[in-house]
Amino acid sequence: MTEVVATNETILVVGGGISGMTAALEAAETGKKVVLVEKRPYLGGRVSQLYKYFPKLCHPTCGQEINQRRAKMNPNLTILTMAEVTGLEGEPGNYTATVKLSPRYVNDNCTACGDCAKVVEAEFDNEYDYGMSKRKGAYLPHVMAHPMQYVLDPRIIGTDDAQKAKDACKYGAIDLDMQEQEINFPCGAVIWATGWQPYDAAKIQPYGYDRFENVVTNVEFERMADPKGPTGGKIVRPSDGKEAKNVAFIQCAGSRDRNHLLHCSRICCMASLKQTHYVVDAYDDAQVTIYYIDIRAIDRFEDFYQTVKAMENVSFVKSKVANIISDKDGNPICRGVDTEGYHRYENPHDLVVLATGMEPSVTKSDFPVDIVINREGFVEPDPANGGVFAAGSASDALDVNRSVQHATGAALKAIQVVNRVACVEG
Amino acid sequence: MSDMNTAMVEKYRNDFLKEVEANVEEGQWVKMCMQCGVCSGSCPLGNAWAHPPQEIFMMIRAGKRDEVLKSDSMWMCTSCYNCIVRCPRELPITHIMHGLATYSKRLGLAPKTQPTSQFSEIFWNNMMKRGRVNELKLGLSLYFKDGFGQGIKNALANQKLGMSMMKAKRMSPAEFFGGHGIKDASGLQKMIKKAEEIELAKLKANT
Amino acid sequence: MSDEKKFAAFICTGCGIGDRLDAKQLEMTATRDGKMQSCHSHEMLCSKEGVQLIRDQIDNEGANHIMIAACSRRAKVEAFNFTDVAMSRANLREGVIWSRPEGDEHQETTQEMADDYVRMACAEVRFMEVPQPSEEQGCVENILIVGGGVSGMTAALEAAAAGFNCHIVEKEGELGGWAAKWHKRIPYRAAPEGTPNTLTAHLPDPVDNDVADLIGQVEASDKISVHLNARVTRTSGAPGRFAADITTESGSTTTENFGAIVQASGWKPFDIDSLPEYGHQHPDVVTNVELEQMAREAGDGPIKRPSDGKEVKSVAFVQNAGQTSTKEGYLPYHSGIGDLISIKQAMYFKAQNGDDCDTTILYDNLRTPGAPGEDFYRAGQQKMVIFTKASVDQVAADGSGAKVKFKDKILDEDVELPVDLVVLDIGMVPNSGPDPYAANESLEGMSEEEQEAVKEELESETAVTVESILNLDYRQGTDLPQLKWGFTDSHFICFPYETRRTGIYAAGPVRRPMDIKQAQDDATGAAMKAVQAAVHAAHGEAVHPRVGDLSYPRFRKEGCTQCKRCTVECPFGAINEDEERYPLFNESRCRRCGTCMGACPVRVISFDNYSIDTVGQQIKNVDVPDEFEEKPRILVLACENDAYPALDQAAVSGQEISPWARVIPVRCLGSVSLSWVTDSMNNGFDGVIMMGCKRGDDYQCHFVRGSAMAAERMAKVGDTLSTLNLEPERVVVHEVAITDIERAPRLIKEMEDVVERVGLSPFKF
Amino acid sequence: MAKREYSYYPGCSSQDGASSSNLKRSIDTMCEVLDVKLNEIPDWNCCSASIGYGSGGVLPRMALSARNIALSEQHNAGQDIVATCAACWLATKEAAERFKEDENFFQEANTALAEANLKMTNQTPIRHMCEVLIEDIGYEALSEGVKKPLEGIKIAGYVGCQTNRPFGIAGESFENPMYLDKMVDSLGAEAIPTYEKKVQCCGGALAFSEPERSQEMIKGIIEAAYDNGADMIATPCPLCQANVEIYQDQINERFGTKFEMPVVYYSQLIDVAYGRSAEDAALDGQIIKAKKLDDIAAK
Repeated sequence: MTEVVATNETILVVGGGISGMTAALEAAETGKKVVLVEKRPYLGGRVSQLYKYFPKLCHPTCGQEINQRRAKMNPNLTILTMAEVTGLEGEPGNYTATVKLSPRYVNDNCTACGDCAKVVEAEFDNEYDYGMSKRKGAYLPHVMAHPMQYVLDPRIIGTDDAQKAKDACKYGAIDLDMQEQEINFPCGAVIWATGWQPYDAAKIQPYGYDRFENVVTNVEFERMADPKGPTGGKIVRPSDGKEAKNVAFIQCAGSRDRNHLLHCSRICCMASLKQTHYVVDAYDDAQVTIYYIDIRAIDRFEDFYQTVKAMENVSFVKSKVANIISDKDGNPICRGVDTEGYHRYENPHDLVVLATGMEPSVTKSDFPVDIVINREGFVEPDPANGGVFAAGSASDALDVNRSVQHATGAALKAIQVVNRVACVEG
Repeated sequence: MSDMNTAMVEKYRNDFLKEVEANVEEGQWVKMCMQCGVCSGSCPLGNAWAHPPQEIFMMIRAGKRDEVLKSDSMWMCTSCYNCIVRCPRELPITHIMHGLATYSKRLGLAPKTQPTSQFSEIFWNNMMKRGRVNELKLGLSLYFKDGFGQGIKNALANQKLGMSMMKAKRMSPAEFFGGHGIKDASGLQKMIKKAEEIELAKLKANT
Repeated sequence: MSDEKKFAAFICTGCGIGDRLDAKQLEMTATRDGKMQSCHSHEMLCSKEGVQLIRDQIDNEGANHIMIAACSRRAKVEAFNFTDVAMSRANLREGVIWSRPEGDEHQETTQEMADDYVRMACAEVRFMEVPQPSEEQGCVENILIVGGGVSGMTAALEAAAAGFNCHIVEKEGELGGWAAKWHKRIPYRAAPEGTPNTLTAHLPDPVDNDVADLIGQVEASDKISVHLNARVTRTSGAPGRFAADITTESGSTTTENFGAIVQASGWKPFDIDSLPEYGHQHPDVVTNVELEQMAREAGDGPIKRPSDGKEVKSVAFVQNAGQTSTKEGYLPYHSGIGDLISIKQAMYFKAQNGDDCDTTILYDNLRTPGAPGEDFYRAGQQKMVIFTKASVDQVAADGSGAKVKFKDKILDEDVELPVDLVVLDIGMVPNSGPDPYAANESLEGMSEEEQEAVKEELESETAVTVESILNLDYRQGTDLPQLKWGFTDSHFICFPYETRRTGIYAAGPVRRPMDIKQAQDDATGAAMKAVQAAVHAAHGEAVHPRVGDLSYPRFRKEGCTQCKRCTVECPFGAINEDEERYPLFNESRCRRCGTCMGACPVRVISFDNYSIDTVGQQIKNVDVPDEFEEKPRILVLACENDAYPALDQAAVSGQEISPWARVIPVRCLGSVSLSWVTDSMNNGFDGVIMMGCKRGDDYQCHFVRGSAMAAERMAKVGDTLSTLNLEPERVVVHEVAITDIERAPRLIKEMEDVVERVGLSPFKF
Repeated sequence: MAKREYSYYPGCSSQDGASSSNLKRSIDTMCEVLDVKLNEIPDWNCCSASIGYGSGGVLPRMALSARNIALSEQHNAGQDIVATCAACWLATKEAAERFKEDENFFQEANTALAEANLKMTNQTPIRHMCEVLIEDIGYEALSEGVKKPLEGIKIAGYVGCQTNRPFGIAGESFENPMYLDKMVDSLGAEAIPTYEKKVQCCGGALAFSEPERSQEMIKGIIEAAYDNGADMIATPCPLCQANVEIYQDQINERFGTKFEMPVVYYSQLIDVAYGRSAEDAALDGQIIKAKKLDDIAAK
């Protein structure tokens, strides 16, 4: 049984993405006890699936390495992975959290040697690559995963594979009898950092994501650019593996749209400008078209936009693409009207990337506590939320930098609550 | 309603936009357009539009009253509703196009020889007579809208079509003599008259 | 703990180490070559029993220096977390068995590799000390906040709510900054849950200015002291023991001690008068800043035209005036919030001048991001604010009123629009002090004479135009270094509060343009970091990125030649000079990167757990086979933050790494001493590869300049090699990212090829 | 199974001697086999389709639908209004929705209705016959009654515009509705789910006023059916059916094509699959004979 030592001076952080990690680490490094609860089997969240950041074009894993080192070394921090907060009761300074722990079927003895994966046969879609690759039924979520421990897919439990995995482990790290468990512990303040998920592109029917192989989402494209990703970093078409040199980005795919998300997802313009670099860097004869309504390069990011705009092989079309059709060779054809001066177009591309937006990963009904959200489902800063503070993109569509900024502030908000508890209890 | 035609409109002022809001079906939505162009790109007859819907919305905002109301663009609407379902700002574009057409026709600004405009009028009159459409007469009126000579030419061009329709019992010469209709045609006509009165009274109040 | 060093070695045979390597031999290597007093093997050292074995040796046998030969130092950190001893780790798993293929033909070289790593780790720990915190630490639960605008006040209130005292120093006679002057603020919340998406749904309106309320809270707080009409005239010390002179207009100065500092010095409006095409000289052309004042003065009544007092019935908003252009005299960036401001101000006219006041926003790319932003755009449209995509050519006088010449980009035509009033959306310019490195950056690539000229020019210009905010008495300048365009922002995306002056955090629009909501979020974050810096300083611990490191630079004064390289090259301005012109280390300003150590030509700077010897002795303890064995040795000095993890991941993902490589992680390439390179050459190494982070404008070095410093220093290493009669290509510096999982091993292979080509080193004995 | 009853709005083109009289005939047969009773709205009037706007303002046009709704309330109380024509369904449903959204407008419509001595409460659901098939009967039940599976017929399901937008069938995508394909499958024929022109506009009423432009679109619809190897096109919309079928000669002349693609209604497919004769299925109303259907019907 997992046991968590906590008091009402403990800070509970829900979500182990970049915002949750930041809030947890900032609080823990200030000397506060923190319990970090993450649904996935590893920390890092969506950011761990990104190849590069805008505007520096540096690698998220770089900061992740530092954050993971901070996490490993900090005795104030308790990390629960494969865990979800299912209940939260009480008031600021005196909450009781209920956490459901899903079985990993692997204990701390795991050395990440990988012997279990070698013997397991069953393969599943790899969620780390958004299903674009396969992984074994016993797997290390990714090469930088923290905790650096394997996971057994629950779908192999009860099959021969599970037993094979167990037999292969020299360290007694596989425990097939692990059960789901529910634990309760006290905490004084809660940081809600449950983050975002990509909007389901299949719902954007005119773009045929569900019908055309060569229409992908920006998060998938990010995996394609990553040398560790499903294509080994090659920008190629899913349908035939052909080099994708003529690439279109469709902005506001699902954002600013009453059929989908009413809000602007803020990051997608910059993400596409960044991904344009991937294409241009990959091929000398690359051709990129960005279809947009407004390019939202905010404040200091303007020069990043200007740099891409100045590239000869990149064109910007002020137009929301009306629909995509596919020709016989699998080339997606974007159809629409360039609104600057009214020009109709029907442009074939090798690959179309949908700049799908961000939606909150937790819907209203899934919050374990009554919380003030706006109509888009983001948590609003509101006194009625008591000792629960949103951090990062649970509060709005934010980029990494602003998420971390916001999460750092959220850590202080939580510290204020537990410090008050400490004062009262002396 | 010629007084309405002389309304002074200043460029990039909201006069015309407000006129559209008041008098055009669903006109209050025009201001909500964010110029993404998805309507223009979605139109099946798009290439026949001198000014596609999103541009018309911009023209309304820019006060281009004559260019909009005299345009034949909105008469190209096939009522396919692609624009409506795709519009990210929920503008009922099909209806606005219909509304602009109605309004321009009422003001007498609609292009006189625009075929859809003419057809639409023929259709309405045909329907109003007996409460139901008489397809045969509708067809014939359409053929002869540009005079007798052209009518004969049109009829001949479609002769083969007509013959096969009759053969399939999907067109009946009997329709020429009376044909289908409702019992309470006069009730219907009174009702429509009343509806028109109500609508025109509002239009007048707005000018 | 006694001063005597007692060494114990531990070898893990798990994860295949025992299968692939001769553990007995490793034990012998540790005790015989490595001089460990005891050596213990365990089949799973990270298990409870294994950890207990180590613990027992520490607790019962007095071991205070331990060498663990197991997996990478990045793995099982939680298990091998012995903070009371000096510890080194030999990377036998990722570093040896996972990066070498199985098979008899490889056995000999693989074992040699492992033996070397054990020798190296033993040597390292032999020269390590158990870090003890500096005696410098202090604990001042007092935060200095420079600037009394929304950011400063928020930082103060948030820090105070966490129990810290604060002093706000504000140069004006009242709190509130620009925001206090605004008529209303942009709504920071989106439409509430359940709001339908209809034409008439109620969407958030501009919010009443609540700055007065904020001022009230500040004034009511017994933890916040406010100094008005005041400036910080001198700041000395370090986190935990800053001393600041606060001087008021009247000339009186008080000195206070602070644990940390928040700089919330705000912004100023761009001077649009410098661009005559915007016609600001005309009374009916105003800036958005001026309009706030006009709207406020109008109360809830109509806003009047300045030229003749006529009620305004038509307004054009010119977006991005003087912004987003690389043209001379323009701001190359964007205020980020100008479109939201114009929507808000257009709504003023709708509310105060009536629905018949026409408002046209001439925008290029409308930036209304997030959920609140897009809702506010809709709210503006609902109120019949007109948005026209346009490029504005000119704003000109037109009798009373003004005329805007623009191209309507949608209708593709040139337009002249006469209006009663034109509002210019102007940009935000940060209120920063002089950039300590402005001169250095513009000097790159110039001759010495040119450099002198530029320096003089800059200094004279700086003295005239930019007043210092903090007046730091640091060797490296008076103020926070800037990122670009005067913003004191962090360069790091993951670490927005990463600062180059430890314990001093910028907040609000001095960092980057932002609105009130973001400034308040930002100020809360900065307050968090300030509180934390004070706490770390109290414990004598390093802050980010080497959080908790208790070591700090120790300095052997008697060997120092006063060359000043350490004081110049420290990326964090941590080192001052004392009266005798020796370096004066300020430990709590130090980030423990070791750049000073790498800079020191006479090797007098070291850390307890990281020194010239802890690395140099590793190099010397590599067993270099004589030339007849034809087994080259390649030294890899890898940055522990990026290159070393890349090599680890290469091993995890099954890439081969050259059997000739011996990898030593370094804190930063900036800490690399030239002596390590010459030592390795003298020891018969055939090649040296230094792997550091990206440098230049988009640098990724966690210590800012470390990687760049190393590159500069090593540029001269060719001369040294020539004097030794060695080929310059034997020493290379590479930029390696953490994602270079395939490339990093390839770079080592390339060096193998170089050695193959130029031959083995003649220095093998 | 209890007989289902609906208030039936057939529309002008379904009348005897009108262009989709065959639709009505096949619907009647279909309702027989599916045990559905249709009660025609007495004295129903034209909806003015989507072309009346040239002369009719919005209130007059909506009043037309109001009259039908009122008559249905009066004579077929409690029964859902069911239309078989896309335009009729759309116009009626749109009117009903607008009356619901705007109380004022609703009152105005009733004021006009009073002139014809009518009144509506506007509580009646306005449904398309396809909704009845999908939601009230279901694909499974539809499939169970098949006597002569339509084996060997490859059918391009052409949904068109107004059955699909702006309301469409619940749960179906505007861009790629699958219900027609599912129906085709239920009847034992082979559907072409990837038929890319399934929601392409045929020109609608503009087939009359803008024949050249419309016929170019129709050409694309037929071409794609050929490209997908279709034996025939099936559609739920009378105007689509007419436009795509009857202009093939003119298109062949204009574009030099050799089209001879049968275009049938879903109801005709059901009739034949349920074992009814070609005449009951109104296949004699085809201008281009649907030979493969005729053959099965004759078996």
